[in-house]
Amino acid sequence: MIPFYVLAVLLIASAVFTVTQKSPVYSVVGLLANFLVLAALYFTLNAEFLGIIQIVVYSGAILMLFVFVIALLSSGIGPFAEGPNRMPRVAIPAIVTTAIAFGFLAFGISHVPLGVPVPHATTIGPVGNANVFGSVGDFGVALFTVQLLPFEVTAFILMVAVIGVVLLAGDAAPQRTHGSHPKSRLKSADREPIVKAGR
Amino acid sequence: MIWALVIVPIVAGLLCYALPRSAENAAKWIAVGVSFAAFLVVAFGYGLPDESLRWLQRPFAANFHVGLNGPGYWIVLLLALTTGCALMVTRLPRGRDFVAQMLILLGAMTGVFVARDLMLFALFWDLMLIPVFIVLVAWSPTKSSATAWKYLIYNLTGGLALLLATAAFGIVQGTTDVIGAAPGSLAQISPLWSFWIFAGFTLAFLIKTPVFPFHTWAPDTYADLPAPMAAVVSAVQSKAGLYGFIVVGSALLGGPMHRAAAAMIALGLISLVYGALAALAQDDTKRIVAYSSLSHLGLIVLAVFSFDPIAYGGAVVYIVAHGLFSAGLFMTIGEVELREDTRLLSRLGGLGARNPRLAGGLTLVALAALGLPGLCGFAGEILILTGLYSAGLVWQTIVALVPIVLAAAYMLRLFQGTMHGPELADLPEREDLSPIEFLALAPLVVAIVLLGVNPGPLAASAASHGTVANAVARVETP
Amino acid sequence: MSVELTNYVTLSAVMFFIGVAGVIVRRNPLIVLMAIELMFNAANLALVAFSRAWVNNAGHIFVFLVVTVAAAEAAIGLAIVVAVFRRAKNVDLDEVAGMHG
Amino acid sequence: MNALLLACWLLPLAGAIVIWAFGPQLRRGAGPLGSAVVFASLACAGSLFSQASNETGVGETLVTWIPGYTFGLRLDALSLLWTLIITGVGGLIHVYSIGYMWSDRAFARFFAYLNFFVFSMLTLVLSDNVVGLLVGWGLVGLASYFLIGFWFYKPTAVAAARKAFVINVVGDIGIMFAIFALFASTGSIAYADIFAKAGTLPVGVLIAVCLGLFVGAAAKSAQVPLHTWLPDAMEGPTPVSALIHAATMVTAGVYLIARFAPLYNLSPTAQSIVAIVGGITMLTGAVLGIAQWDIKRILAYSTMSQIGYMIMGVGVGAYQAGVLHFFTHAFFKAQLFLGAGIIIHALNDEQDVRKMGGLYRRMPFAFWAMLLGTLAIIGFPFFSGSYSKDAVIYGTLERGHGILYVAGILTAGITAFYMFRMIFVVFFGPERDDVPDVALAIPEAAHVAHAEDHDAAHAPEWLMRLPVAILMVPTVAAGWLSIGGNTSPWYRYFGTLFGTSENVNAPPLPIPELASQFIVYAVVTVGVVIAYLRYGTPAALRGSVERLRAEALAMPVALERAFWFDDAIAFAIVRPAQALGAFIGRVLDPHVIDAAVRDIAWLAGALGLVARALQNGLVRTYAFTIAIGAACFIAYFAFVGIAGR
Repeated sequence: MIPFYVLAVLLIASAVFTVTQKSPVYSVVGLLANFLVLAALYFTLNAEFLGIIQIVVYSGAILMLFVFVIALLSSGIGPFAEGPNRMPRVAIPAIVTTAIAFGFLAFGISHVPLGVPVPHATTIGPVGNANVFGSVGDFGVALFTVQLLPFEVTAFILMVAVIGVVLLAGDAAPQRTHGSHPKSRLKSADREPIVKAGR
Repeated sequence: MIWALVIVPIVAGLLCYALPRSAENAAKWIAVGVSFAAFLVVAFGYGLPDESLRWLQRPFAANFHVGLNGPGYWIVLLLALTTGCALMVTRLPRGRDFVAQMLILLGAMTGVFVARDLMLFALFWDLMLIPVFIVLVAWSPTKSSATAWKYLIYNLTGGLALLLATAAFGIVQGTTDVIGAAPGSLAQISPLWSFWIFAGFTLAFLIKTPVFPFHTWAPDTYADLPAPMAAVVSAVQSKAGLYGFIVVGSALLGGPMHRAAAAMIALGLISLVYGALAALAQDDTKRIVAYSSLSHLGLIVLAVFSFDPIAYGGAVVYIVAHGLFSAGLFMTIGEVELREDTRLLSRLGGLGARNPRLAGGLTLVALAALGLPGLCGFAGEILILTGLYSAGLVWQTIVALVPIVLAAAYMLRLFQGTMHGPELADLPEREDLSPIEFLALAPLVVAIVLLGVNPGPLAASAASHGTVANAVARVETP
Repeated sequence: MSVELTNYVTLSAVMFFIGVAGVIVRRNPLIVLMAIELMFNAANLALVAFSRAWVNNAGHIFVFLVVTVAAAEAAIGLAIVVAVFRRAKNVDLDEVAGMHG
Repeated sequence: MNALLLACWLLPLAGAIVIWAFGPQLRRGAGPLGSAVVFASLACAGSLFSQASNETGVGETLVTWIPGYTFGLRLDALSLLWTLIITGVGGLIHVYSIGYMWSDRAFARFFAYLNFFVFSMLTLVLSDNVVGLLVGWGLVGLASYFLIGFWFYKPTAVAAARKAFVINVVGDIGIMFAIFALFASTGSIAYADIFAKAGTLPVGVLIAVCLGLFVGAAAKSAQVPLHTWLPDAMEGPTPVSALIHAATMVTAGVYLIARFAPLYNLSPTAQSIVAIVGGITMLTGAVLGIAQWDIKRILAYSTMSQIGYMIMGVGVGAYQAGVLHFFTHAFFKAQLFLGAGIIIHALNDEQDVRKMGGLYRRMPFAFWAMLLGTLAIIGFPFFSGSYSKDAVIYGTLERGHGILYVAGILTAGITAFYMFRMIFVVFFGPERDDVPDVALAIPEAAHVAHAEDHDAAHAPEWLMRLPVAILMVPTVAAGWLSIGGNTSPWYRYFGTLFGTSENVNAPPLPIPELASQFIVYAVVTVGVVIAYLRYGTPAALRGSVERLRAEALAMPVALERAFWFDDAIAFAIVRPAQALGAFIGRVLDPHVIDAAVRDIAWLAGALGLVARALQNGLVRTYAFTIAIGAACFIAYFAFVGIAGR
């Protein structure tokens, strides 16, 4: 019980930190923390394989991708000014709306009995045992037997994503190398890092 | 032959565009010839055999089925006559194009009244909006197309409702080839379906007639349309809705028609009184006539929903009568406008001294409109009201009598305001009706008198036609 | 007093709406994408919690799919950011309004 | 086909059409032609006299509208009487009009209208059914409209014509209502069928029918409160006033009630209402007659008063008496109007009696014509009016209407007073035609001259004098037909046409008829004497200018405004209707009903604007929209989830 609340506070704090930071680099750090806490929560829920996936795929792959893009965009090619955030105009209605929506959701959650209390992580079986709920074995059997079609669809989605990324990111290369268009060349004064540390 | 009545005017109208732009007179006289030829064909063509071609088989059967009988016959006859007469007095800029649109309108409206298939009826219903819309845009006196859009949006709303109702009817019934069908040949429609189908038809018919509170497009449209087309539209197009009530509503949807009667009679009464009161205060002569039409057509709505055979006969008589005198009114007012460049009562007066023929024409059609005994308006009015009273609608009859007094007041105001009083010095002095213009009015005047003296054949033929017997029979066994 | 499903779901909802607020409020596309990741993960948390409560690993499979989709989404989203940046030399979302009606 | 009957009916129509179509070619030939067709019509009717003067008469079916709605002609005793008066007196007035309208620009048009009027009136009386009667009823209204507005460049004439027409339409709808009720109950519109089934009609329907018919009669016959058009109708040429607004059309109400005697006999309530309204009209007309200065208006109010007598007579059930008064009145009132027309014509359209005076010396013929007419109208013994008026007055007493009897006698006295006032003012004393208007307190623009239409040519005088001279005979002698009471030719002529009223067996009468006559004579004499003392003594005649001026200035407002009937109608009906019309036409329709539709269009446009604002291309906005949508879903399921348990 206590670990849950500690993890919950950490999760919320890291999420808030992520969306409130001005610099994307700090946000990435906040998100990393968030993912790690979430992985811990998965472990408490007997989802050990998913916890691992969470760390490997999210923290390892996706966050790396973010860091690479940040580095790419702030490598001095153009300005990436944060500018004033127009908080008062957008934030208040946005927060009000989300708060209301959350209120409704919480209202609904609190009025619907969601069934059983969630048992503690150790009650079903020890971590690492094959063929126990949430274990890698259990997961793998399900994935390659009953859920084979979704699994294949996943592969297809990933392939589409790869093709899309190649198409999207690959087209501008000649323009950059030739630099024939005068406007495409920027003065050095315009060159600012995308990430302004310390702001 | 019946299809020729529809197609020949439309083709002739399109061919008019092939004439040189300056050949206004040639186009006009060709159009007059086409109209009167159509009149002769119709006049000698009562009961021509129906003509039918397969159109759709799925999801329901629909045919290109036309026939020339029943109430539609008289309206087509009226249409050809008023179009011919109105074309004779046409004097407009870009006359060739206007005449072409009039011919297309003639063909499309003929189609509405000869169609024996609901799908075909709906098709022509929308087709007849197009020439009016084009004329409203291109000959707008205010150089604005606002009226045209108003006209189109109102009537297309009705047209859409009509189309949906027709499709629903076809799906439920399996066929739309039903206008004038023998009673009892159709399957019973479940009440829920028949309610929505009837609601669709009713919306279309109420807007087209027009009936309060769907009438506000009408005064604007009539005021902005050039007089010859206003004459035809008010004489015939506005009858499409009432015709629809008779041949579609009463004949095919007797049950919901009967259940809606109380509400429709209330709307008819409101239109009747409302139009008459509004006509009292208008300055624009065309608007006076437009509001008087609202009033008169309200009376026909009463007749249709009284389900009385006498009132039905009266309704058909009054449909034709109203066509005759409203066409006459718009034509004479148009002549006044041509001569004096205004149609505002506050600026007109005393024309009778110089234009005795015009004054005589206007007086006679106005008298027919106010229901002078012996002219056609009276014949329709008294048959309708007799039927209404016989059907037990005593209080409605009494209320419906009041607008007759109002009609006298506003119609006298109309023709005294233009023709009587001292001659006004600031009006241009133009010549009286030319012989051709006089000839154009003469058939209407003769018809007004003849129909007023002896509407018997018309009322009898209306009463003998299947739709009326059908409607009355359906009421007796609801 | 043990931890109930309600607690997990509520936590998930809180995290989800933090993500929603981030998407709406922020102008930096990178942070918007991160907020979207937050929303994905909030949903995942709820799925895992339900899965555990009813001892049914279909929820786990679903999370697996979501993770895959999230990866694809992040890859494409970042590629779009890069492409937009190349074209406009700017990636302020309030300046990128090419879809306006 | 009964060719004579058809000819009698259609000849005037043919005359009207020919004269209207060929007016310019006919020029003054229109007058003799118009007169000739009317006399031809009279001849046709006269040759049918022996066949028609009974209850069934001769008939002819013409057209069928629908079963039960069959139109035809029927000439029986009652319609024959009217036909003879219409064509006879009408013919004389046609001849008179040739002289009167000689110099008018629209000479031919006038005769076309007159012939059309005769045709319409014949339609009214010859019809064998109610709808045909209504057709005639409406057409005479139209003819009256045309003739009142004959000088249509005069705004007053135009307004008077419109007023007359609209009020008559009020009457028309009364008759229409009666037609509906009759057709619904009897399935026919023919008199014969209706009267055959009269006994079977429910009382309510009977009263409704009788009152509906009486609304028509009241409008046409200028009964209170629908009388206000009649004085204004004097805007028409004087022969029109004589023919339409005195002798024939305005008495159509009497015809209507006499025609429907079988129905009225069954409904004492309706009879009483008719009689009382007639009595009120009789008295009102007479009182208002005192206060008039326009010679034609004096005669108009006297007409109204005399029709009141007739309506009262037929109302109480004394049909023979009421119709007899119509008969005599047609002669003496035509006589009076035509005499007045001679004076007006000679004075270049001067109609104000204050500007006349001393005309006895200038126009002795007119004087004698007017004097004979006056003696007849006041009921001077042995003149035609005395027989008919006494019969009406005594008829009320016979049928137990004591108050009406007293009112009738009183009215006779007032009539004597104002008629002799007219005689004294017009024919005696000094000539006042060159006294300035101010000296006589005549308001400006009281009379609109239309001298522009007269050219120098004048008709031969005999054209106008001959008809008047002929009329003098029946003016004096028409009443003699009724000498002998129930055995007189008059009573035998009608036979049992009117059936028997239920009131015939009234309680024994307090006074015999002869005594009643003497009472009337006495009251009439008093009226004449008062008129003489006020206007006729040598002293009064010498100071007539000052006297008339003082009287004009001291005229009570109630009389000057004709008891405010016009104002009341304008206040209660005309202005509210106009205001409502203006409100509907200029406010409600364009700004409320049309605006409601426009608002729908505007709403669609506004929604479009809102939707367009959302499509601003900003990711944030789309995200926000999605969030709102999601919030709505969440809210819905949150509540449904709870409600579902």
